[in-house]
Parts: sequence; structure tokens; C-alpha cells
Amino acid sequence: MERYEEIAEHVQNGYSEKARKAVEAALSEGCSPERILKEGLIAGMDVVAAKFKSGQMFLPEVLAVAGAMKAGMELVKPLLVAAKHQSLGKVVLGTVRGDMHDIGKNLVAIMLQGAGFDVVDLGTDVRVEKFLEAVEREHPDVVGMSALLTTTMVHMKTVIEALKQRELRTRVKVIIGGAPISRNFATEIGADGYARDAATAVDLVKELMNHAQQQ
Amino acid sequence: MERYEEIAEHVQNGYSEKARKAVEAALSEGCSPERILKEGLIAGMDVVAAKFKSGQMFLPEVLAVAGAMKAGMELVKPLLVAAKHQSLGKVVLGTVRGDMHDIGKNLVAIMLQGAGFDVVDLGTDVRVEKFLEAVEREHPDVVGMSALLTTTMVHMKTVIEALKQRELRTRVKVIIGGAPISRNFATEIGADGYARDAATAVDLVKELMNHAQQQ
Amino acid sequence: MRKRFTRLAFDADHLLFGVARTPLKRRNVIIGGGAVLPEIKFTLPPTNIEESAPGEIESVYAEIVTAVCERAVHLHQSSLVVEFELLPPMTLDPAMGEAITALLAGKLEEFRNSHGLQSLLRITPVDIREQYKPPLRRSGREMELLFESFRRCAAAGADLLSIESTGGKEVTDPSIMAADLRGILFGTAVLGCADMEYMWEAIVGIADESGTIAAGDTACGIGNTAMVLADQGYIPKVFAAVVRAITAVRSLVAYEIGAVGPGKDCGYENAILKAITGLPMSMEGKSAACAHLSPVGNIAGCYADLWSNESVQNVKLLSGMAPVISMEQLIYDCRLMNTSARNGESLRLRNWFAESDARLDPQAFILSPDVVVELGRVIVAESNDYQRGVAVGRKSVEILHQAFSQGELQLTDREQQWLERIGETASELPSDPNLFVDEEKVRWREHVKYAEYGMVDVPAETN
Amino acid sequence: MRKRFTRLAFDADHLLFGVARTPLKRRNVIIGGGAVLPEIKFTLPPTNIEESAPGEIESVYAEIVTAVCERAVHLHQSSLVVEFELLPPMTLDPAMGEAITALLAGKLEEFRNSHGLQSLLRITPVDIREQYKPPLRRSGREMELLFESFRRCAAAGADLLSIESTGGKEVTDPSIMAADLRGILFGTAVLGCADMEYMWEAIVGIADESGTIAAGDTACGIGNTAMVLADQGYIPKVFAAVVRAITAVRSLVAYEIGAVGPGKDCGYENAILKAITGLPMSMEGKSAACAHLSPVGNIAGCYADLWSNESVQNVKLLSGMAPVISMEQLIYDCRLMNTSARNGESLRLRNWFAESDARLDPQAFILSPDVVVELGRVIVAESNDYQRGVAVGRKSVEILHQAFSQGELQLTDREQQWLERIGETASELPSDPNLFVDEEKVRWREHVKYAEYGMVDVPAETN
Ligand code: B12
Ligand code: B12
Ligand code: SF4
Ligand code: SF4
Ligand SMILES: [Zn+2]
Ligand SMILES: [Zn+2]
Ligand SMILES: [Zn+2]
Repeated sequence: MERYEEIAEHVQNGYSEKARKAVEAALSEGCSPERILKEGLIAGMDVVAAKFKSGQMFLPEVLAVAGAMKAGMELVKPLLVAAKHQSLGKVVLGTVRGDMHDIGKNLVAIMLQGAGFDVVDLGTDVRVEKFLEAVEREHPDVVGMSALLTTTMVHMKTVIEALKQRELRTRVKVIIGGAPISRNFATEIGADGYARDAATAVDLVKELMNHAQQQ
Repeated sequence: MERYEEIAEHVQNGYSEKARKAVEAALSEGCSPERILKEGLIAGMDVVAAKFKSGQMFLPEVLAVAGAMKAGMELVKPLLVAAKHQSLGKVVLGTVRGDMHDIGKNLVAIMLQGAGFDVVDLGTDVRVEKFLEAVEREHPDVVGMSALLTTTMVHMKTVIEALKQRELRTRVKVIIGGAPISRNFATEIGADGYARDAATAVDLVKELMNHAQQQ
Repeated sequence: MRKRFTRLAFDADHLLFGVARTPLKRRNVIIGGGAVLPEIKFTLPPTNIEESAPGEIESVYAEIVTAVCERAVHLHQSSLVVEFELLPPMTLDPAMGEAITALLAGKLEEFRNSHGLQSLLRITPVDIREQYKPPLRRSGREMELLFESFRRCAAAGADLLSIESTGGKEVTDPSIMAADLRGILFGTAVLGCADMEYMWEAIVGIADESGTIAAGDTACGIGNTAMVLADQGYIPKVFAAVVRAITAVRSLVAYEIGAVGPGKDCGYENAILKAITGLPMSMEGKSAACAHLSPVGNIAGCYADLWSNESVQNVKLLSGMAPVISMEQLIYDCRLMNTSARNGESLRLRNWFAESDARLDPQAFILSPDVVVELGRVIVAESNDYQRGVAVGRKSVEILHQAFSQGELQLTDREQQWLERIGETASELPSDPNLFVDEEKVRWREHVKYAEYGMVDVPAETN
Repeated sequence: MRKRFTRLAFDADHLLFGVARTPLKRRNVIIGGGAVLPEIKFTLPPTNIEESAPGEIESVYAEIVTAVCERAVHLHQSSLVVEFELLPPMTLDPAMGEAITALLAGKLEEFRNSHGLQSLLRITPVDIREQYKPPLRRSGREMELLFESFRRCAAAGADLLSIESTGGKEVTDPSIMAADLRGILFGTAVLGCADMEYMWEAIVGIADESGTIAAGDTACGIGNTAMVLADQGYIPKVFAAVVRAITAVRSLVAYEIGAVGPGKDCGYENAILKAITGLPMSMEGKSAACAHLSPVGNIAGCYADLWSNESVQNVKLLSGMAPVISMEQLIYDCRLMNTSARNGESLRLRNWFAESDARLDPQAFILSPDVVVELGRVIVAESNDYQRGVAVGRKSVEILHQAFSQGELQLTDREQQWLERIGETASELPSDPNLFVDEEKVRWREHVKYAEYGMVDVPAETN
């Protein structure tokens, strides 16, 4: 019990070295990797995510936290994989074709990882083919597209259409975001969701995962 | 020749009484009603319409001209109908359901009449049914809808859909206008045209009529 | 009971933005007490209200008001006014208008508690008495619905009651298009004023009962229609300028019945009304270009106690939603005005606002501080509405004429000719109100049901 | 060849909107010669450029430029600048950018002839050198296409050549997110400046050959990214303020190579650059809220020779198309500034602009006239770009610190803590440029191909 709290606290403070050591200690004491992950690492990150969302924390502070979490994760992950642990879910992210803006998308990636999701980041200027391949290869639960230009946001629709054509659309939830995107646009092109910022994006993905599980 | 020019001039000056007398004289001299209409009345109005379009004339001046034209028309029209003359075309106009703005639509009506079209004005707050009935009853070449509110412009689509369903859509051209309307919106809802002002609306109707005749 | 203003509250040197003789205080907001506050308004993007899912419209309004309040907090704005201009279906169905009012009032309350953002909510039902031709101004069911809408919105948390009433419009609409000065006077100063008396007695009553504020009306259905048509080149600008001056007579009635401001944003005649009444006024100019292009973008600021964006659709632009953008622009405009005031220099900034627009357009010229005061003076010198209208109409022609001859105002040849023409018509107007009314009543009898204005009907057959 | 500015062109009292030491004259337009002119920019609504019918994109641009010019004529505006910011496909396909440039130049010519509307056309190709990671800044085919784009646009009728170059961004992007001051300095003052030298030698050459004007660059990819992130609460505002100060070192290079202004609108560091160079600058503020929300809506106006809307989509709002609305707002803003100038009072209005924003946000405070001059002074005192960056970074921290302690600037507790933290990092920076560069080169070697900046590469294996 105490151990988990200790880990969570080091994570919250962004102390990578301390977090790593505490995880090591916990493992050697026989704590379960699942609980270290959930009650330690993710619990710590959750507090931070909430603070960040409510505007009480800055991104550079979150990045430090993410670093601490990663340090702990590196020890825990191999054990989890061995135990066939499943992550909260997998998200494929990318900025669409012709668009090089990636700060927003990177933030979404950071926050999703922090919340315990697996994220596959396809980078910027991602063409339709690459999104399709990634869906086939990675079997993600959610595909997230980002666009910052009025002349590239239109490619989001193309990707959704292509997913339909390849009969991949029902396998994944599609979410979109970026400065020119609105809820209306998301509905119009048949996306499953839109989020106006990274914190909301996490909530959105969680909600979509819940829905999917209920079905 | 001289007579027609005289009529045209009185029309241009907005002199109703003089225009009426000149038409009377022309008829008694045996001039053809068609030529009086085209080379006299409409010719006069055409000059005015061009001046109005290029911003050299104000609407109150045009209204006076329209009055003079009407005075002449009243004498000529019965003869034209007798001779089974066809007008340039017939346009049904209305402001859509829920919308009471009619100044813009009225201007369009005035300019179309001035250009020689028959106009049936359905008024404001015109429901779908009324548009459909008017199309069935009046056999217009063009239906024009006006909307000034973002919450009523959406009814334009409803009308177009209803025309399709009653299989009336192919019989008429549909044009739309009003402050919140854009060319994009017109394309989106499947209208045949959009005009940003009354003068352009006349050009648009003429163009659509030409197209229709060429087909 | 109607009182009549007989003198001016301000001379030209004291007629300043941010300052009313009688500031309005409610909750922790002061309007006209030295600082200009933003008034923000917004509307739905293209939406089918009838077919939208239950709660959908509400959620859009909630989203907008939250976003604009967040921006205000972000920019350290401490007070603001939000206007909810009901759309026709929201007035025709008073429960719908009430629900949105309650929602907006609730959100404002949240921001008051969580962030200390002080605010007032203005509600403006639509004048829905236009369903018939001629319109039923008193006897129709719509009149009942309209008053019900006021009552329910007032109960649901509104602070300020306003309307953009349309009495007389059945005459002014065609008169504007024909540049018919007599029609304008009849529709505005005779029919319009009669309707205002009736309407505002009722609204002031509702305000008193509900503990809300009877704020004010605007003749924008006349003045702004003329402005928009002049802007599109359809009617002469000098005509629109004279129309604007005359509308002051109509809008003044609200304050003579008991409204206390802030006057509604889109009534540029508020400039004159502020000089007369000393009450706080809302104005709009360049930062309302999203709603009305105009020739008075700066000069309108001279009189602002609230500074408004008039309205904007909730659509996404590059930086964010359009209402948020408006909020930001208004805040910066207010900051500038308030900074000059803090330095004791609002008169100077006001004069720059005026000077920057006045010479370029007669509609701007007519809003110059000196002119506004002169126009106010001729209005309060008369006690009959028609005579007020004649006086202010003639005065405005005279002022424009003089300004042009002295090189203080640019006019094209065509505009000059029209100014002469309008001047002639104005000089030929009868001085006897009854004579004028009798003549015009006959002329407009197809358009108007006089009983709806408390007047004796002219049978349509008589010819 | 690069010259180095070693003294300031303006002291704080002469640093005014509308006035440059070296005004730019071309055609009948004068920039910085006493009056502020509007600079209007616009972009496509959601559009699939590749799939649009031939001529469709052009027709949208034609429609927009016609509409904004009509509005300018309508409001009696006599001169303006239009900026065409190429989108990526228009730069990657130089023929496409050329065609639109020719079309815009043609329309401007029409308005010049028919209405006497004087105008200049600025073209801004996109910095397309970002297709690879790490980006190829010199050796890629994109660099060739970019220069070709400049050449063809220049030949097609452009007057002013600009770019928002992105050299160093592969380091500044992550540094902004991590609030990493060393990374900012390395990306901005070292890599950024190296890239600017290379880029602007070429652009000045193209301008000379084609008889066009090498106008200026902006480090908005650094400064405005930080501003937007600070606005969203992601990074501290004090950090964004310090970043802004440092970007001046980078943007200055263009003018040291031979650019003559007007500097590009979205570089708020232009304030500092105007003090140093005396060249005309374009600025943007509240009337660019459609493109960037910002804490500097008024204060940015202090330095404007052109006043810009930054960009807006061609979408319909209640009054008309959004670019037309922007045009109107800019014109009114310019009228006000020019009216104060006509009265010999621009200093007073400038001070109000500054006072109205400065105390509320460190990013605004840093743009106060006195501060801007102080920052300019420490920059010109150094002749090495890194040392300039360190000096201006330290100075800005010091100024913010002092302003806060003297109650001239509001800061939250968290912001104060960060200001301390940034100050510490700043004080620990080495004074020797070589030492700093060597350290940072190792740190960023995965992100940067140093050869692309004319620097010796650090092999990735060395660890
Ligand atoms: C920074 C920036 C740049 C940087 C990009 C750096 C980078 N590595 O990304 C640089 C300088 C390179 C750049 C270049 C250009 N840019 Co730029 N840029 C911006 C700016 C200022 C901020 C964008 C940003 O990073 N915001 C911060 C992040 C955190 O916010 P965000 O992206 O909105 O993301 C958040 C949410 O949207 C959401 N989200 C984002 N993605 C996703 C995805 C999902 C699935 C979900 C759920 C949520 C989500 O969560 C994020 C975090 O909260 C914007 C202006 C603005 N107001 O947005 C212009 C802007 C987007 N750029 C613009 C332009 C025009 C360009 C250029 C063409 C300029 C030029 N002529 O050179 C080039 C084009 C480059 C290209 N090929 O793409 C215009 C677009 C106009 C248009 N036509 O659409 C804008 C709007 C600026 C403007 N006002 O004119 N730009
Ligand atoms: C005058 C006016 C009124 C007058 C109407 C008088 C009348 N008889 O029409 C009055 C005062 C009654 C009024 C009432 C209202 N109005 Co109003 N009104 C205006 C105003 C100022 C000008 C409209 C106008 O007449 N323009 C002049 C004409 C000539 O231009 P036009 O209509 O655009 O028409 C031209 C072209 O569009 C085209 N065209 C028009 N129709 C057609 C049709 C075809 C087929 C074609 C081809 C072309 C075409 O040609 C015309 C001539 O060149 C506009 C503001 C604006 N900037 O447009 C607001 C405006 C339309 N109104 C608005 C509002 C909100 C209202 C009210 C709800 C206000 C209220 N709360 O009381 C009510 C609603 C009444 C109702 N149920 O419809 C908003 C709409 C906002 C929204 N959500 O969409 C606007 C945009 C004002 C604003 N900026 O907020 N209004
Ligand atoms: S003119 Fe402007 S303000 Fe007045 S009713 Fe019409 S819209 Fe509302
Ligand atoms: S920050 Fe604003 S201006 Fe600079 S590149 Fe990005 S968009 Fe263009
Ligand atoms: Zn209004
Ligand atoms: Zn920029
Ligand atoms: Zn820019």
C-alpha cells in the first residue's frame, strides 16, 4: 500500500530517478506489476492530468511527470507483457496529409500515454494509405486525426471514406481535432468524436472505449 | 422607330403619364404591341437596370421608372395576351417559412419585372406546401427563395427535397438568396443558382433560361 | 403615463462614452458610471430549430456563453453584459425562450461564483406581430405571446428587458425603398410613437412586477434598414441620415414612458437619446461589423456605455469560435476607451472617434457630438411627436447642407441633388399634425389597420 | 553580406505607429510615411485543393480580393496592402502560386485604374523545408521549389517578398513545450540565425533581380507558437514573453542582410526591430483576433505602419464575407490612429494602447515602448547572435521581475515561480558561444542535421 503511494508521489513530482527506484523496490518486495502500474504510476499521473486539465499545472511540469512515469514503466512493462496484460486501449494518431502541424497532436499523444493508453504516432503529413495500413497492422481501438489547415481538414473525410471502403470503419472509433475543427464538422464527416483540447481528448477516448465495451 | 424611342425615354425618366400617352399614340398609329413592349418599354427599363446595377441610379428612381413602365404595360398587356405572347419567363418568389424579411425579395421582384419577367410573389413566411402548390399551379420557369435568418435558410433545402419528391424538381430551376446565403450553401443544398443582389439575380435568371432553352 | 423630456441632459462637451447622468446599478455591475463595458451577443449557425433534437439548441447556447465568459476571465475583464436576442420560434413558444434564458442566467451565475465575473443578462424577444398583412399590433394572439415571453424570461433570470419593436414598419418599409420622407414621418413619428406608448407601458409594467429593468428599444427596423440599403447603393445616404435623425423621436418614447436604459445597441439614434435623457446607452460600431457593415464604425463609440458586437453566428474561424473573437475585440476596444478615461482624456478620444468618420459619410456626420446635441435640442423643444419629427428632419437636412457647403462633409453630385430634394419635401410639410395625419392615413390605408394603433380606421372603400 | 545594427533608430518617444525612419515608397503607396495603412489577408474556407476543379481556387481568390477592394473604396480608403500567403500546395507547385499572384496583381491593377485605389501585393510562400525529419534546410528539392516560388511570384506582379521561415524549429518546438530556455536559444539565436542568413541572402538576391522588395520575416513559428500555448494555459506566460524577446535576434537577421520592411504582421518582435532598424513594420492585434487570440490586442498597435488581420477564412457571417468584415475593421482602426496623428497626438494614443494592455500580461508588458527600446539596446550592444540572445533573454527576465515587484505587472504565484526558474537558467548560461553551441549540438543531434545549417555535423553514434 505505502509503496504504491510512494511511487505515485514520485511520479507526481516528476522525479524519474526516485520513481524508478521505488518501482524496483516494490517489485523486489513482490508487489504485482498490475497494481504498481494502476495504483502507482497511473494513479500518480491521474492526479497530474486532473491538475493539468483544470489549469493548475503547466505542460513542462507534465512532461517531467511523464518522464518519471516512463522510467517506472520501463521496469514494469516487460512483466506485464509476459502476463499478457492488456493496456487500457490502443490509439493510432497522425496529422493528415499536407499538414505539418504536430504540437497539438503530440500533446494529445502525451496525455493519452499518461492516462495509460498505448499510442502509435504516425507523425505528420500522413497519407490515407498510411492510416489504413496502421489500422490493419496495429488493430487500434481508436484512430485520431489532427489537422490545422482549412485545406487539409478535408482529408479527414477521405480517410473515413477509405476506412469504410476497406470495411475497417466498424473496427475502430475515429476521433478528430485541431484548430479549424468543430463538433459540427465531426458530425458532418461521420467521425465518432471531436475534442477541443488534449485533456478532453482523453475523456473522449475513455468514453468511446466504455461505449465499445458495453456493446 | 421614333415612337419607340420616345416611349423608352419617358420610361427612363420615370414619367408615367407621358409614357402612357406615348403608348396610346403608338397603338393608334398601328405600331405592334410586341415592338412597343420590347423596343419601347423594356428598352427603357434596360437602360435603367444597367445604370442601377453599376450604381449610377438609386432605387427610388428605379421605382418611378417601374411605375412608368407599368402605366405603358397596362395598355399593351391585354393585346399581348390576345396575341398569345409569351413573357421572357415566369418566376415564383417567396421568403421561406418563419422569415418575415422581404425587402431583398421585393427588390428582386421589381428588377425581374422590370426586365420583362412575370413574377408571382408568394410573400413572406412561405411554407413548403405553398411553394409546391405554386409550382403546380403557375408552371413557373424559376422558383426563387429568400431567407435572412440562419435558422430559416435551412428550410430552403426542405423545399428542394419536397420538389424532388413530388417530381417537380426537373420542371423548374431553383435560385436562392438573402444575406446569410453563399454560393457554397447553394451548391450544398442542390439549388441551381445564387445571386448576391437583385441586379445579379436578373442576370442569373436570364442565364438559367438560356441554358434551359438550349437543352 | 408618459412624461416628456423638455431639456437636454448633456451638452456636447459632457457627452462622453462611459458616463451617464443616471448610471444603472444592478448586482455588482454599473453601466454609465465611468467605464465602458462589453455587451456580447451571438446567434445560432445555420440550424433547423424545429427539427433539432431536444436540448440541442440549449447545449449550443451553453457552449457559447461558457466560451465567451472564459475568454473574458482570461483577459481580466471584470464585468460584462450578455444579450440573448430570441429568435422567432423562441418567442412564439415562450417556454423555449424561458428555458434558454434560465440556462444563460445559470451559466452567468456560475461564472459569478467561480471567477467573480460580474454580469447582467439582457433579453430581447422578437416583435412577432407581423404574421398578418396588415399586422395586428394589439388584437392578435402574438401580442399576448410576446408579453408572455417577456414575463417568463424576466422570471427566469433576465436583468434587462428590451425589444426591437416594429410598429409602423408596414409604412416605413415601402417608404425607405421609395425615399419617401412623408411616409417615414408617418410610419415613425405617428404610427411608431403610438405603438411605442402602448408597448412600453406594458413592458415597464412587467419590469416593475418582476423586479427587472425596462431597458430600451431601437428603431433599427427603420434606421438600420435604411442604412443597409444605403450601404448597398440602393438609396441615398443623405436620406438614410435624415431617417436616422427622425428615428430618435420614436425610440425616445420608451424613456418617456419609463425605460431607464441601457438603450439597445443597434439604435444609432441612441447618441441623440443619450444627450436628451442622460441614460446609459449601448452602442455598436467597428466590432459589430460581423453583423452590420456601416459608415459609423468609430463615431458610434463616442456614446457607448456598453459596446456591442450586435451579433455573430457560432461558427469556427481560424483562432476559435466567432463569439469568442467578438468578445476579445470588444474587450480591447473597451480597454482603450477606459484607459483614456482613466487619464481624464475621454473627450479627446471621443473627438478622434468623431473626426475619423464624420466627413466621409452623412450618416456619420449626423452622429457628431455637436450635431447630436443640436438635434436633441430641436426634439425636446416640441411636445408633439409629429412636430418633433418634422423639426429634427428639417434640422438634419440643414446641418448636412451647411456641412457640405463648408467643406466639412464629402457628398457626390447625386447625393447633393437628393439632399436638395429631401429639403424641399421637408419644407413643404404641414405644421398641423392633424392635417398631416389625415392625408397620410388615406394614402396608407391599404397597408395599415389603424385601430391597431388606437386610431380611427379609414374604411378601405372610401376613395 | 550581413551588416550589424549597432545603435537604435528610435528612442521611446519617437517610436510611433505610422512613422518609420526609412519609409518604403513603391507605386503610389508610402509605408511608414506618417499614416498607418491596412494590410489584409485571407484564406480558403475548408477546401480540397487537389480535387477542386481547374480555376475554382482562382475564382475564390478573385472573389475575395474584389470584395475587399470594393469595401475599401466604399469606405474611402485610398491605399492598402494585400498579402497572399501561399498554402503548401501552392508553394510545392510554383506555377499555382504564380497564377494566383498574377490574378491578384491583376485585380489590384483594375482597382488602381478604375477607382484610384493604391495598393501593394505581398507574397509569402510557405517554408516547405519540413518534409523530412530532420528537415533538409539547404540540400532538399524543397529549397529549390521555394526559391522558384519566390522568383515566379515576383515576376507575376508581387511587390513585397516575405516568408515565415522555420529554421531551427526542429529544436524550438520541443523546447517550447518543455519550457527549455537553452533549447530556445539554440534553436532561435544559433540555428535560426544561421538559416536566416542563408535564406535572406537568396531572397534579397531575387528581389534585386526582379525589382521587387525584400520585406521581412517573422519568428512566429517560435514566438506565436509559444503565445498560443501560453494562451491555452500549457506553458507559463512569462516563458512566452521571454521567448518573444529572444525571437527579435532571429528576425533581425533579415534586415541585417538587406530586407527593408515592411516586417511581417505576425512577428510581434517587430516592435523591437522597429526601434533598432527604423524600418516600417506590419503589426496585428485585436482586429486579427479572427486568426490568433492574444494578450496584446491594443499594445501591438503602438508600432504599426501596416495594421493587419493576419488571416481569415472566406466564410459568410451575418453582414457579409469574413474578409470584407476584416477590411472594414482594419480601416476603422487605421482611421483612428491616423486621426490622432493628424492632430499631432500619436504619442498619446500610443501610450494609451500600451497602458491598456501592459500590466495584465507579461507578453504585453514586454512590448511596452520603454521596454522595447531597452531590449533593442542590449541586442545592438552585442555582435554575436548567441550573445544577443542571452542578453535580451536576461534583460527581459530582469524587466519582468522589476515590473512585478513595483506593482506594474500582475503575475500569478505560479507565473512568479517560473520567472524565478527562467531567471536562474538564464544566469547560468555560458558567455562563450562556442561552449554553448558545442553542448547543445550534442543534446539535439537526433533532431538536427547540422550540415543543413552550414555547421559541422555531430555524428549520431557518438555518445
Ligand atoms: C504553431 C503554428 C505553426 C507552426 C507549426 C509548428 C508545429 N510543429 O506544429 C509553423 C510555424 C510551422 C506553422 C506553419 C504553417 N502554418 Co501554422 N499555425 C501555428 C499556430 C500559431 C498554432 C498551432 C498550435 O500548435 N497550437 C497549439 C496546439 C496545442 O493547439 P492545437 O493544434 O489546436 O491542438 C489542440 C486541439 O486542437 C486538440 N487537438 C489537436 N489535434 C487533435 C487530434 C485529435 C484526434 C483530438 C481529439 C484533438 C486534437 O488538442 C490539442 C491540444 O489541446 C496556428 C494558429 C492557431 N491559432 O491555431 C497557426 C495556423 C494553424 N497556421 C496557419 C498557416 C497558414 C500556416 C502556414 C501555411 C504558414 C505559412 N504560410 O508558412 C504553414 C503551413 C505548414 C504546413 N504545411 O502545415 C494558419 C492556418 C490557416 C488555414 N488556411 O487554415 C493558422 C490558423 C494561423 C493563422 N491564424 O493564419 N504554423
Ligand atoms: C431590415 C432588417 C430587418 C427588418 C425587416 C424588414 C423587412 N420588411 O424585411 C426587421 C426590423 C423587421 C427585422 C426583424 C428581425 N431581424 Co432582421 N435584419 C434586417 C437587416 C438590417 C437588413 C435586411 C435587409 O433588408 N437588407 C437589404 C436587402 C436589400 O438586402 P438582402 O435582404 O440581403 O437582399 C438582397 C440579396 O441578398 C439578394 N436576395 C435576397 N433575396 C433573394 C432571393 C433570391 C432568389 C435571389 C436570387 C437573391 C436574393 O438580393 C437582394 C437585393 O439586392 C439585416 C442585417 C443585414 N446586414 O442583412 C437584419 C438581420 C437579417 N435580422 C436579424 C434578426 C436577428 C432579426 C430578428 C430576429 C430581430 C429581433 N430579435 O427582433 C427579427 C426577425 C423577424 C422575422 N421573423 O423574420 C439578423 C439575423 C441573425 C440570424 N440569426 O440569422 C440580421 C442578420 C441582423 C443582425 N446582424 O443580427 N430585420
Ligand atoms: S436591424 Fe439589426 S438589429 Fe435591428 S432588428 Fe434588424 S437586426 Fe436586429
Ligand atoms: S504563427 Fe501565425 S502566422 Fe506564424 S506561421 Fe504560424 S500562422 Fe503563420
Ligand atoms: Zn439589434
Ligand atoms: Zn505568421
Ligand atoms: Zn501573418
